[in-house]
Amino acid sequence: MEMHDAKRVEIIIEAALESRLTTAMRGAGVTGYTVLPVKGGSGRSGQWSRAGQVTRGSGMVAVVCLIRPDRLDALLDAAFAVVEPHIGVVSITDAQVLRAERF
Amino acid sequence: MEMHDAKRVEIIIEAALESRLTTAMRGAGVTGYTVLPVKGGSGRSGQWSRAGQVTRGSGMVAVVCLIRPDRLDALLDAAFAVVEPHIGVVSITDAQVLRAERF
Amino acid sequence: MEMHDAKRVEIIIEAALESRLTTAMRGAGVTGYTVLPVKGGSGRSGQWSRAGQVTRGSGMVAVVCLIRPDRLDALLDAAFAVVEPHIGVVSITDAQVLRAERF
Amino acid sequence: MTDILELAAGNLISPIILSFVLGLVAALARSDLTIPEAVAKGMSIYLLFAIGFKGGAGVAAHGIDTTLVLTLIVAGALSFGLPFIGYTLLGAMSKLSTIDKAAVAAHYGSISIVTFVAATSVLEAQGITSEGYMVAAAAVMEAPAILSALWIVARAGGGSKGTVDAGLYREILLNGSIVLLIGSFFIGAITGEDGLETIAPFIVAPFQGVLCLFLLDMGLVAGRGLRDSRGELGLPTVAFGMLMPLIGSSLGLLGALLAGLSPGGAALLMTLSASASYIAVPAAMRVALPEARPSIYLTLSLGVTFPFNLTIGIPLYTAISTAIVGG
Amino acid sequence: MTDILELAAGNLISPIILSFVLGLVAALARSDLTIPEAVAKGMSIYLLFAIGFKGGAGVAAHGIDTTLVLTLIVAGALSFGLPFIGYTLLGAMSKLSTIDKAAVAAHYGSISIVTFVAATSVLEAQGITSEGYMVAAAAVMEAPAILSALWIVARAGGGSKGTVDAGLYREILLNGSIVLLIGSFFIGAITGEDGLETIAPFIVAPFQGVLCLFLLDMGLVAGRGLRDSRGELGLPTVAFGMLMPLIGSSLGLLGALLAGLSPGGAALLMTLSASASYIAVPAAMRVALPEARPSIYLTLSLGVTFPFNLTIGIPLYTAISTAIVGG
Amino acid sequence: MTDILELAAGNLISPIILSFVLGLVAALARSDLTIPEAVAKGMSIYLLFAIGFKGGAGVAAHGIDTTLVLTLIVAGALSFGLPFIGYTLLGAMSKLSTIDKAAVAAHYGSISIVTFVAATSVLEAQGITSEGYMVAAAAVMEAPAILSALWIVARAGGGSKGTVDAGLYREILLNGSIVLLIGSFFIGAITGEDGLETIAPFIVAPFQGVLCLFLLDMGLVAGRGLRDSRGELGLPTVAFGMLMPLIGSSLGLLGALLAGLSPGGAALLMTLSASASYIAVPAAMRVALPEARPSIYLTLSLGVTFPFNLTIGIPLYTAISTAIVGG
Ligand SMILES: Nc1ncnc2c1ncn2[C@@H]1O[C@H](COP(=O)(O)O)[C@@H](O)[C@H]1O
Ligand SMILES: Nc1ncnc2c1ncn2[C@@H]1O[C@H](COP(=O)(O)O)[C@@H](O)[C@H]1O
Ligand SMILES: Nc1ncnc2c1ncn2[C@@H]1O[C@H](COP(=O)(O)O)[C@@H](O)[C@H]1O
Ligand code: NA
Ligand code: NA
Ligand code: NA
Repeated sequence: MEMHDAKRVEIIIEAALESRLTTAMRGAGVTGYTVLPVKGGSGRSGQWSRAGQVTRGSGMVAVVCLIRPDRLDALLDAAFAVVEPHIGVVSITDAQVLRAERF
Repeated sequence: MEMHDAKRVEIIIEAALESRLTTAMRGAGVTGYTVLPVKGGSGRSGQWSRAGQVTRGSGMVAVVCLIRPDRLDALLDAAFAVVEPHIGVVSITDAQVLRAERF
Repeated sequence: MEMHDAKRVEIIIEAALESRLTTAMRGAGVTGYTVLPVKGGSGRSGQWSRAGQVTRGSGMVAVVCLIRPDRLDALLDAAFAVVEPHIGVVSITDAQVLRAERF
Repeated sequence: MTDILELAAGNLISPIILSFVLGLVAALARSDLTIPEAVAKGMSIYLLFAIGFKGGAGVAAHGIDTTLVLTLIVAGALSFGLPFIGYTLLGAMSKLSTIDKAAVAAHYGSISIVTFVAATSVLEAQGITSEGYMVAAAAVMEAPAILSALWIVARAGGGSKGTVDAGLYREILLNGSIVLLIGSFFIGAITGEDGLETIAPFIVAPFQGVLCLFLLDMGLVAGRGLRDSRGELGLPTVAFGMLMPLIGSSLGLLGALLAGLSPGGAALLMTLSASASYIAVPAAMRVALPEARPSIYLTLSLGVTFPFNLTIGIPLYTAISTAIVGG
Repeated sequence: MTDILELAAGNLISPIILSFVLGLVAALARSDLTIPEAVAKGMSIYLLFAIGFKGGAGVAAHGIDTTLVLTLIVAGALSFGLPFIGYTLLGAMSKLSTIDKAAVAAHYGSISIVTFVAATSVLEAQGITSEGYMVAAAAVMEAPAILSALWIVARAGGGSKGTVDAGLYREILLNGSIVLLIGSFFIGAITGEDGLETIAPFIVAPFQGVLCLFLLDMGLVAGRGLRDSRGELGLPTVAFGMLMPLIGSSLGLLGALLAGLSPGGAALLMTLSASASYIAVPAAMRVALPEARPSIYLTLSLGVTFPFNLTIGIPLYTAISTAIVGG
Repeated sequence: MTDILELAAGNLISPIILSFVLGLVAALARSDLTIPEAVAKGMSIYLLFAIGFKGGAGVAAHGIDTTLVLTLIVAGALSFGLPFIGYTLLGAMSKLSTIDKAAVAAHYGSISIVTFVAATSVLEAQGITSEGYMVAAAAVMEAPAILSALWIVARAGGGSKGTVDAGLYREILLNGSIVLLIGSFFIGAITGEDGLETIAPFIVAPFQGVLCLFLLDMGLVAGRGLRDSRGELGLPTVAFGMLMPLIGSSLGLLGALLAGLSPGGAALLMTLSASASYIAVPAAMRVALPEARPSIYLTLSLGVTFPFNLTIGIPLYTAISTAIVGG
């Protein structure tokens, strides 16, 4: 099976900012991503969970984006502008993908 | 802590095909995997979200599979046969696992 | 964009043990993690899914933790003590993160 | 004619229709109002269970008359046949691909159970009775249209790479809605009036209210679909979404006359024939014809035909069936 | 005897039982019918709240009689004691490991609240009254059996690597069902008939209907469990799943006579003793005895004993208690 | 005075309040009792739809009187104005940062719809009528306070890095609660008594019961919030959470006199002014003022002010308004 190098970017961000993030990503030419629900978490801003929906309106989501390595910087710049003033984390992993024409 | 090399395969696929994919995986000898719910996403076939369940029956799922490197090809062949005619993406990451006897 | 080396640890564990795991992680000085819901899966203990909630009380969760490489061992020791007697898997991936001061 | 218009007007300002409109407007205005998926699915299970049970209890009360078998045969034939008409009509009216046309056609052969439910509400409000086994006819009409569409594609050499396997046929025949509808129909038929009495405060009294909230959600989903697929549907395709229900209901009326249904039953068979699926068929299409575009078939079914039937169709079919069958 | 059979037959064609059967059949036929987890949990919260509240309101109306304390003591003793009997019986009947036997035994000492709810419905339908505080007895019986099972494993040197910590005891004692049942019991007892009246259209009128949908879900889950664990349960183990409720209910009857319960209360205590947990105990087992196999204990509890009690058990216990206690 | 105390006592032992207390106690005791998010959201949609519809139907029945416009203007002014008072008061009482103070102030200018719903229940139980359009006043008061808070921060050079864009204003104005409340108000107003009758078994009869379960969930969430933020709220801040509702309700009373509301309407306007948002405003704050700490504003609103209003506030405001406006 032929595999192609790619980057897997995972952005954990407040749900209220999801559409702003994906709009910014599209602005940077990134049209492929997947949004996963998040059940709870903990970080510098404390601990929270969906069951005790009190410390954060509507929780967080994880946005996963597989991208060609040469487009990583554009994506990170766009994403960072949205994430920066807010809580959340951004991580990047080396990956490989099938069906490269899709990325 | 002793760690062992492995591959982490992540397959994002329509929920309607989940059982076909896992059946194919079992057919290729892969019995360990985890299915994560997906909240929304965007790709060549457009954008969708669970809230506006209109553009895709019952959404997508992410199937994550940790596997010994030497069994990767068998898994990818089996998975690709199911995914190929449909929308969705397959990515592979180098990983390490504890408790190697489980894989 | 400046990136910093990190490890991405993913622990798939029964939901009933989630709070024990996160307590152990905090005990090892790890305060940042994200918990994702799991929809189903399969492993040595058989197959299960949220829809047929019969073979496992309240299902499983995936705990994702981004951590500085030098703190990996402390995390794995703490996590392993909780996971060991139970079903579930632990995987580790090399990653990079933005905003290193958060980790 | 004025009668029909009056009926339609009266129908338009019911809480049910207005709830749908509210959802539609909210979605088009991009409000973040949403009904959780689990709650929407819970409501649809409630509606299927209630409508099936009441149909069964009705059969228990009034007995099975000789038209039952005839009705089911006619219903199956309509579901099998309508896709061919739809496919041909689309060929004349639009420039869609073979696979897109077949997928759309499958939707119009199958049915929308909520449209059916809304029609029973309208009949009830007007004091028109109908055969309890019409819910069985609804169940019978869910699946055959899918087979017709697959057959059309195969014959046309459409060359879909989709998956047509034994699993697919099981999924189509044993899909949740069919099983629940038929199952609760039998429970109603077995436990009869006594059974109905014990659970009436659950399945009868609050029914209209649940239907309102469900239609609110339908409006939200339809509105989001319309917004997302803006521009993809050409005018001819939209016209098809209003013409096809008229053709479907005419054939439904014919079938009803053949089977010897009452005016109420005829109105329901017309509604079923006019309605387009938006759950069972789309799911099957994703598996069997993945190249077909949901932005075409779902938007047409949910964003055009569903509101058309809800507002204009149902009162029209009721008026016609009362005039012709009841005459 | 014919009385019992007639009762059982009448019970069998109630909407409640048939809904369970529908779920079972759908799951065994591999239909994709499912009730969303959130909705199922919502219904179980509704049932617990309603049954607790009504029990409390009943106590407020009829006062606490002297048997209350005795009943709770007897209930606790049954929950503590039954696992020892179950463990011994399993030792004689099956080849399960020590840990599996202990885990199964824990389930049969504890209770299934839905079985209890179904029994109250049957009593109501037959016009048999029962003590409102039986819901308190149900709550008391949830946890002790778990302690017995842990003690059995420790004594047998079973060597589970599971986690038994302070957190576990809190989870067992303060698990959601117990807290909700006891809490709503107190709310009902405090607000009494007035309180009941304000919320009766919510917790009384639609109760039977919600129970139907809930049992539909139970049938689906039980059916999927049976399908998945096909072959894992040997015949002797299945037999245990029907014998143990008979032993449990006999001891429950003895306890009821000791405590001086009414025929209705006795039928409920018999049902509680005969029923097997499928929520609280499995959760505790996953933490404390992870080596025990859910495919054994859950399938037995949910796939064998639950339907057994629902169909044969409850009418039997009711008939016996009316004959013996009411005599 | 004794009247007020008696009212408060009677209010305290209602199923509604006790359900809230049960949730609070369960969460503080660290029980795992939880109501699924989807079910809680479903119940809040139900409550909003029901309260909006009933308000609209009330307007249809009694007609729009001249005070409507005045009431809406007064309501808007209260929502705009209260944050300035809150901000100043917090400056005097606490050591919170500018941004924290502004965020808290926004919550108290806006409203809690559940507090409003609870107040209508209390009024109903006492046979006090109120203007149907008070739900429109509630909707009007949701958003303006957020603008005031943003303006305060901008003026104070608070320097938040948050996102204030066109999307934010749309989210604030078209947030789900406002749209649903206003939408169902219009549906009720259009379909009137007839519409209400068809869905009354859904939105009227079981209303109190659903409210109980919803308040159980509110208690759970409030309790978990209090537990998590233990220590973060100083005593002065907690005092603010009880003082501010008194100030708010006084201004609400003034506004009601200005607008010429009935005693019932006045009690509701007092309640709205006294209540603090815990859904719409927190969501907006996460986007616009991310530096503001939810552990302060949410705990204060949900853990202090909400229970204060529920137990002491509502009976107090009702008594005062009946005495002063009704006098
Ligand atoms: N080290 C980490 N690993 C994984 N997720 C994290 C980490 N730190 C923070 N998060 C997630 O990001 C959210 C906000 O974190 P923070 O900005 O540190 O308050 C948390 O609730 C977690 O869901
Ligand atoms: N580059 C990507 N990164 C992550 N997920 C993707 C990507 N492209 C597609 N997806 C996911 O796969 C689904 C189908 O994509 P497509 O086949 O491109 O229409 C999308 O809805 C996303 O959930
Ligand atoms: N190889 C694997 N890859 C991904 N997830 C796995 C794997 N093996 C097990 N799991 C997950 O861990 C759970 C328990 O596995 P086990 O301990 O093997 O029974 C399964 O239900 C899966 O969710
Ligand atoms: Na049709
Ligand atoms: Na028992
Ligand atoms: Na306020």
